[in-house]
Amino acid sequence: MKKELKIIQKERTNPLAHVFDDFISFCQSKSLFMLHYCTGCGAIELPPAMTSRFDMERLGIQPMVTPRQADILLITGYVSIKTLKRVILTYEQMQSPKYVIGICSCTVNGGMYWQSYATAKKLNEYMPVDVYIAGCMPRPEAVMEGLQRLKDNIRNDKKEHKGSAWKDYFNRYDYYLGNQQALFGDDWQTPTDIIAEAKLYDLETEETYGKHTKLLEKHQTPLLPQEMRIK
Amino acid sequence: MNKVPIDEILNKVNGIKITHKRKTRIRVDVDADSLPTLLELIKGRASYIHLSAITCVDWIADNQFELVYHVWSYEEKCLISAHTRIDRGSESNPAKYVSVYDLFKPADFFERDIFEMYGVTFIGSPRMEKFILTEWNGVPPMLKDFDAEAYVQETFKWTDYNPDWLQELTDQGGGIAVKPEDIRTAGNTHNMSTHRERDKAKAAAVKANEKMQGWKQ
Amino acid sequence: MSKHKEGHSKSYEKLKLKTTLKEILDVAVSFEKTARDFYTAMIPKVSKNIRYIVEELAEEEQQHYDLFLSLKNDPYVQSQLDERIKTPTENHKFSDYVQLLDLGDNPDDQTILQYALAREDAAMKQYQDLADNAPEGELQDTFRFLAIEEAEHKLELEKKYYEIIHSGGPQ
Amino acid sequence: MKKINYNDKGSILNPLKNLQFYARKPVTEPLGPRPASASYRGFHINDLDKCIGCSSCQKICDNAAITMVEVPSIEEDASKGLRNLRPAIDYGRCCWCALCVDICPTSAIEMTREYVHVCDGDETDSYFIFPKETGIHGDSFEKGWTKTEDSDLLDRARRPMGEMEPEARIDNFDEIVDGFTMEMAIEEASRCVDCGLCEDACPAHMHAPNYIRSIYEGNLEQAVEWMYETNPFSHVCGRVCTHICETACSLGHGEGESDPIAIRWLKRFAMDNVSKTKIKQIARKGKSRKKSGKSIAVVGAGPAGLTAAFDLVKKGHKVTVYESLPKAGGMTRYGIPNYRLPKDRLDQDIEVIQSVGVDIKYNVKVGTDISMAQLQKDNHAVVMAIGMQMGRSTRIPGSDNKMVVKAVDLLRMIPKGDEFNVPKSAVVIGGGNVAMDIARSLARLQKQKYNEVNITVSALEQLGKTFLADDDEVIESKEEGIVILDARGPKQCVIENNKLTGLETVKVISIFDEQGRFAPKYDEENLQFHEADMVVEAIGQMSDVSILGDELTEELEWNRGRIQIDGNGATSVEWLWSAGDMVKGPDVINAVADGHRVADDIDKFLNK
Amino acid sequence: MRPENYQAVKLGQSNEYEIFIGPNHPGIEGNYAFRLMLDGDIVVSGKADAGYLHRGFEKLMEGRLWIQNLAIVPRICVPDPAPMEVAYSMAVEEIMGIEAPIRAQWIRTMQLELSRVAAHLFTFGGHAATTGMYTPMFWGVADRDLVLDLFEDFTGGRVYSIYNIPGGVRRELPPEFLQKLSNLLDYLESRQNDYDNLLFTNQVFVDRAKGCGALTQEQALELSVTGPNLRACGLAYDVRRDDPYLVYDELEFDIPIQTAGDAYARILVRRDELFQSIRILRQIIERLPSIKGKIRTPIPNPLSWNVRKGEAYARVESSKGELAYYVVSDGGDKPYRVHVRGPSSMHAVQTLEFLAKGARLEDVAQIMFSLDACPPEVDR
Repeated sequence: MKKELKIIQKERTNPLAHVFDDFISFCQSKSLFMLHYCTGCGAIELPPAMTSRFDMERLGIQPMVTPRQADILLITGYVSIKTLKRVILTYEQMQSPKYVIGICSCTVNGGMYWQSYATAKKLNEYMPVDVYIAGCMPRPEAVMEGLQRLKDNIRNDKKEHKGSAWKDYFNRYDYYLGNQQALFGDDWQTPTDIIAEAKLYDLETEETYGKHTKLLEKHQTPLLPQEMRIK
Repeated sequence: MNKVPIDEILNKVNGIKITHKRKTRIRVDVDADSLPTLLELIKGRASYIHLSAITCVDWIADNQFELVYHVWSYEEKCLISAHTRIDRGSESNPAKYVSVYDLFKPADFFERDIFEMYGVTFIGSPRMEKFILTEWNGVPPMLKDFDAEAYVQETFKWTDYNPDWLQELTDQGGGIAVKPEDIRTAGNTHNMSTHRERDKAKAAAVKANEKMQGWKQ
Repeated sequence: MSKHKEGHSKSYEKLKLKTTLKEILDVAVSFEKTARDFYTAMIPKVSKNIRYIVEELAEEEQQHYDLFLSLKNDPYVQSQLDERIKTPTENHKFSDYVQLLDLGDNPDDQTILQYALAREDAAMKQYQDLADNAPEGELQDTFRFLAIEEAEHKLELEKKYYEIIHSGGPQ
Repeated sequence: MKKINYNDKGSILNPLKNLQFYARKPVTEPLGPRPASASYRGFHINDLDKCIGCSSCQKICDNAAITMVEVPSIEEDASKGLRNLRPAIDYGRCCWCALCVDICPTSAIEMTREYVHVCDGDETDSYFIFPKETGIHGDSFEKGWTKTEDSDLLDRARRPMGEMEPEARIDNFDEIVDGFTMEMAIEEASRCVDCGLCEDACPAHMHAPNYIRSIYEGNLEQAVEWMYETNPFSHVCGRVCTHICETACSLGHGEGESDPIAIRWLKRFAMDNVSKTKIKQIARKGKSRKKSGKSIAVVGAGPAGLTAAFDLVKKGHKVTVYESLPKAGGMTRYGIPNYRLPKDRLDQDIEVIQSVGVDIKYNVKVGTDISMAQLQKDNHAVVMAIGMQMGRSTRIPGSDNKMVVKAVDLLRMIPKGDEFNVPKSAVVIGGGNVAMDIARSLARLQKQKYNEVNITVSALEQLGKTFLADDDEVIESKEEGIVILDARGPKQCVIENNKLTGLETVKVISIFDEQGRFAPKYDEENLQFHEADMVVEAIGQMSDVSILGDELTEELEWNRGRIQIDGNGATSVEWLWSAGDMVKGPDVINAVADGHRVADDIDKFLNK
Repeated sequence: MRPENYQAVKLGQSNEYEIFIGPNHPGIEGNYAFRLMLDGDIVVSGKADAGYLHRGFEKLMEGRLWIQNLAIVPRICVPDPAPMEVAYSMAVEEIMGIEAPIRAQWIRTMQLELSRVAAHLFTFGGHAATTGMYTPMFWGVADRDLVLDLFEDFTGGRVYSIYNIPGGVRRELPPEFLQKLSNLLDYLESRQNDYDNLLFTNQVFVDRAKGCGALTQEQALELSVTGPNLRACGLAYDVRRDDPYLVYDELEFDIPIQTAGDAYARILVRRDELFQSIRILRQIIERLPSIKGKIRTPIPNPLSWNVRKGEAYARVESSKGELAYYVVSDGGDKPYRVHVRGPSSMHAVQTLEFLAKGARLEDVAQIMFSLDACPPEVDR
């Protein structure tokens, strides 16, 4: 289970800081972009939720095509190992604050593919999850409820620390990386430098580092800028 | 075009066994050697031009793979399923067969699929490479001797639930009795009768016995 | 049977003469004591496998004895009797059809039970008669109470009889 | 269907058509969950009282989502087929296919129309639910998918068992039931859900699910092998077992018409269709090659004694069985009439047991021909399994007449072939299966001799409520022309001039009190007289423990008239064990179970 | 190890370069990827990259009881799950030698046609979206949802009905259902004009779709293209008519064809098919009440159900094309082998690769959607 971790935070002296925080989380909760990535069968209930019948836009949520601009990553059901790699890449590319919603049974305990050699069983081993929506697959109404729950969590984050699961990825990067390495092999690496980001955001803890990050350092090859040569 | 009865064409192939299963289904069994000839014949002479599927069945007990070519004729409105068996091969010497890509383009997909899932190499197939399982390093997963469930239990962790109601039950002396995994470890749903009663009765007997030993002495 | 009848009438006469509750209870206590002693004396005489029946009978008589004794010394005895009389135990008359046999030297379980049944039956009927003939009030209540107690005891015995005798046999 | 004009390039004014949509009703639904349809497969509920813990839902679950949890507060009763296991569902696996609903034998588990469950990332515990009458969040929702007759996955009806017509069976002792054909047996066997409740309920814990499965697969030898693992009296039990297993069977718990599997008949079927030589081979399986050099005496060649002997011989010991009668089988031979258990079947069971190496000495009465002390001296251990062979008498007036006989004695005479005067009319006192056995046996003899049946059964117990005999027995007896007078207590046997003329009975108003204990109420006004040449008493039996001798009787501890034994059948005397009816009450399968227990314990004791 | 398709750009020969489309890309239907070698914005060659949705269905099915597979089969094609159930049930029935009662067959037919309606409505939206038109998607999805409401009504599930069972169907239709269905059909027919105006005769769409991804009939046959895609090339071939199953031989319907073989022809075929399905459903509404009787032939207790030895190849016309199940039983309680021949496995790999060649980059997405390729059918 999640341990309470000590985060070294900069001293905030401004008396209006809290008012400001509240305002920011209010704004954040009112405008969310959802990454358009259907990882599994639950994606079939997203079009109804997005379009006129259930109309996600009234919650201020819209699909977005690139991860860089998206706030919400919806994991719609099972993730095969092959997809999981891409999902992690995508997740790391997203800008903080970012939120993950696990839809369907499969994201919790393997779902109906629990026997399958090709799918990951527990999403929260590989990335922190904000909200789960039960169902196989959940109806659009349930998806909408889940999104509202996420909005509430973001809105109340400063009070209850519910909408900040993403910080956990930086706080305990070693844990997530370890699980990823166990599945993809020791030489697993992504182009995003999570440790540097954690330092930047002041989110590093003693659990950010560990033997897995050491292993990563050993294998990591620098990511060279890509050349595009067009004559 | 003069219509030649399909049986007549089929019978040109040596050692063929024809079973008319129903109006639109014919099953033929041929030797591995004659199968390409058969396909060529039915495609060329009898308008069986639509390769519906190629299936591989792993008959591990016979140490054989069965390849089934389902070919449909738009004119005859009939499906011929051509069955043949090839040697299952071994790890060092994987099973091999000839490709029918020249005859049927879609064989590319099906043969590649069988190559990935069963490890059968089709000689002459244009793309004998991984497609779906590009990031899979194990044995071809569809082989009967690959135990997916054991692999899963070994590789993945399950969510360890501990809800309040379960805690309550455990405090009362109950709790989890039969996990779903327990009944599946036998590999067979039919050896999984719970023998709790019998075990309980035995335990009770042991207890009673201990008590009796007391007054016996 | 004749032997028993005689005993019945004798005790009947004895009780008829008593006029107070305490006196009656005294006699009842002595009866229970006799019964208890009778069964206790019988214990070693019967085969060990059925000894438990006699032991239980003796035990029950002892309980009765204790009950009557404590009642005798209870200052609120009257209210207790009233309470008990309100809910009489019905006589189901099963024992009417159980033949009374001679106990003999080496009685078996059925014989012992039958004997005990008959004995309780007789005691019950005797108290019943006394109650019917006594003047209303304390005396009648006491006899009625005793009759109920004996009826209760008899009923318990009947159950035991059924459970022991009416059992067994292959499917 | 309107055809499209492909060449129509359209008008520049086409976009104006969109104006019409302002007049249309928007399709957007209000926020919040809509009510789901009437058969929606939403979250589960479970009626904990209806659920019997059979785990069928767990087995049918394709996603391994169901865990059985033990709920200590729920009553558990193996003989009734009630376990205190209840399903808990993992919504991290479930796919809401409702197969669990459709297979549930008691329709306990059902689905509601509730479908919204959302939780925070660290609350996945809420995905593992214990369904009760209220759903996942404790709210009551209307029921969604419930089992209907169409969706029920179980076959509720038992394959009918063919029986001889009453006219055909009344004048002979031929077996009444026909037995299954292969087809019927497979169909019947296919109904089994493999819950194991029967196995739990069976005193000998016979592997019923396993042999039913083998029968279903057509592998009868395998089935017999399963049987012989726990029961060397499978022929006998296949015919006359009390089949507690069928009471426990989860299919029998269903609502409405739902029959338990005919486990007993399936056993009979498998045994009848495997050859004797094959059975002998099977029985020998697992026999120890090594001789232990220890010898054991078994007193009484009934099911308990022979089972113990069978087990002990297989463990390499030398066993001698002493039987006072000329043939083995005990009550199964001398208590059960032929039409229920043909004696050739019993002979076969015994032959198989003997073929394993059990030595039976007939016509040796322990206590007179050989003393217990002698047995103790000659053997390392002795098993007492003499059963309950003495009949009880009502001892009502007149019961000492010679035409008042005990049922067990009479039943013993028939297979022995002893001559006796078949009465023209008879009254049987008693309402148990023994009473039915003797009544029906006498009826057959009467039919043979006088071509008419004149038997009355008079029982204390009330038909359909407290009656002791099986319903089948009562129905069949009535078919055979036997008059059953229930709720009548015997008053006296009427004797005139030293000759029995009949039985007088009195009406029983009620027989048990509120606690279910015996407390009969008689109505003395209601007397009835039944004319009879013979009165048969079939009220109860007891064991002839006198053969133990006074000394041993004194040495042993007793428990309410029976030899006190521990859980394994050991008595308070070190070398003596006791098993079967004499310590456990009358029942073949209990006797067999006892035999196993005793054999195990003796083996343990001897190997100490 | 980084996934290979992370690196967006790679050095190619001469002026060619390779890009990856997918798996996370709005122009890809489902979770699928496509590697393209481009010269400018012209595709030189394309290579499909599948397996993102691979769950090992065929392996999973070998490990589950015959009846347990009912829950898993619809997952193979999410937008059109009903034909999966029906095909699997039909294959098992054929091996067992039983037949579903006639009423069940009618209900199944109704389910299949409703599913086709839903799938086609969904495809209109998807196809239109790849040309930048989002309104048809909003409409199509909303209208499809009305069909899903009906599914929920009679099967208990919105998307995955799990309604068929070898031997028949699991539930009788709820009361008034046919009336509801009839109302829905009325509504859908009334929408025909709207859709025509919005999409099928919309010049923007027509210009984009016409000539895009054109297949000749010969090419289509060679690539084993089936379903609406084949019919768009002028061959009136439909499993429902040519290898009839259920009660299709008792129903009247036309097989719409187009000859151009391009994206526009394909979507027109689907449009016409949608209305043919409505025609079939109207006939079912008319006939079904008069067909009385059971809806399920009893099967043995599913926990101990051994299907006798044998094999069957059951073919069904799904909204995407010819769907087939090859089921082999060795007499055990689980299938020995199940092979799913998804129609998209032909469309999404070889056909797509073939059509992409020479197309412009912006058309690739349209070609894929116009083929109505369903990636899970490829991956299984």
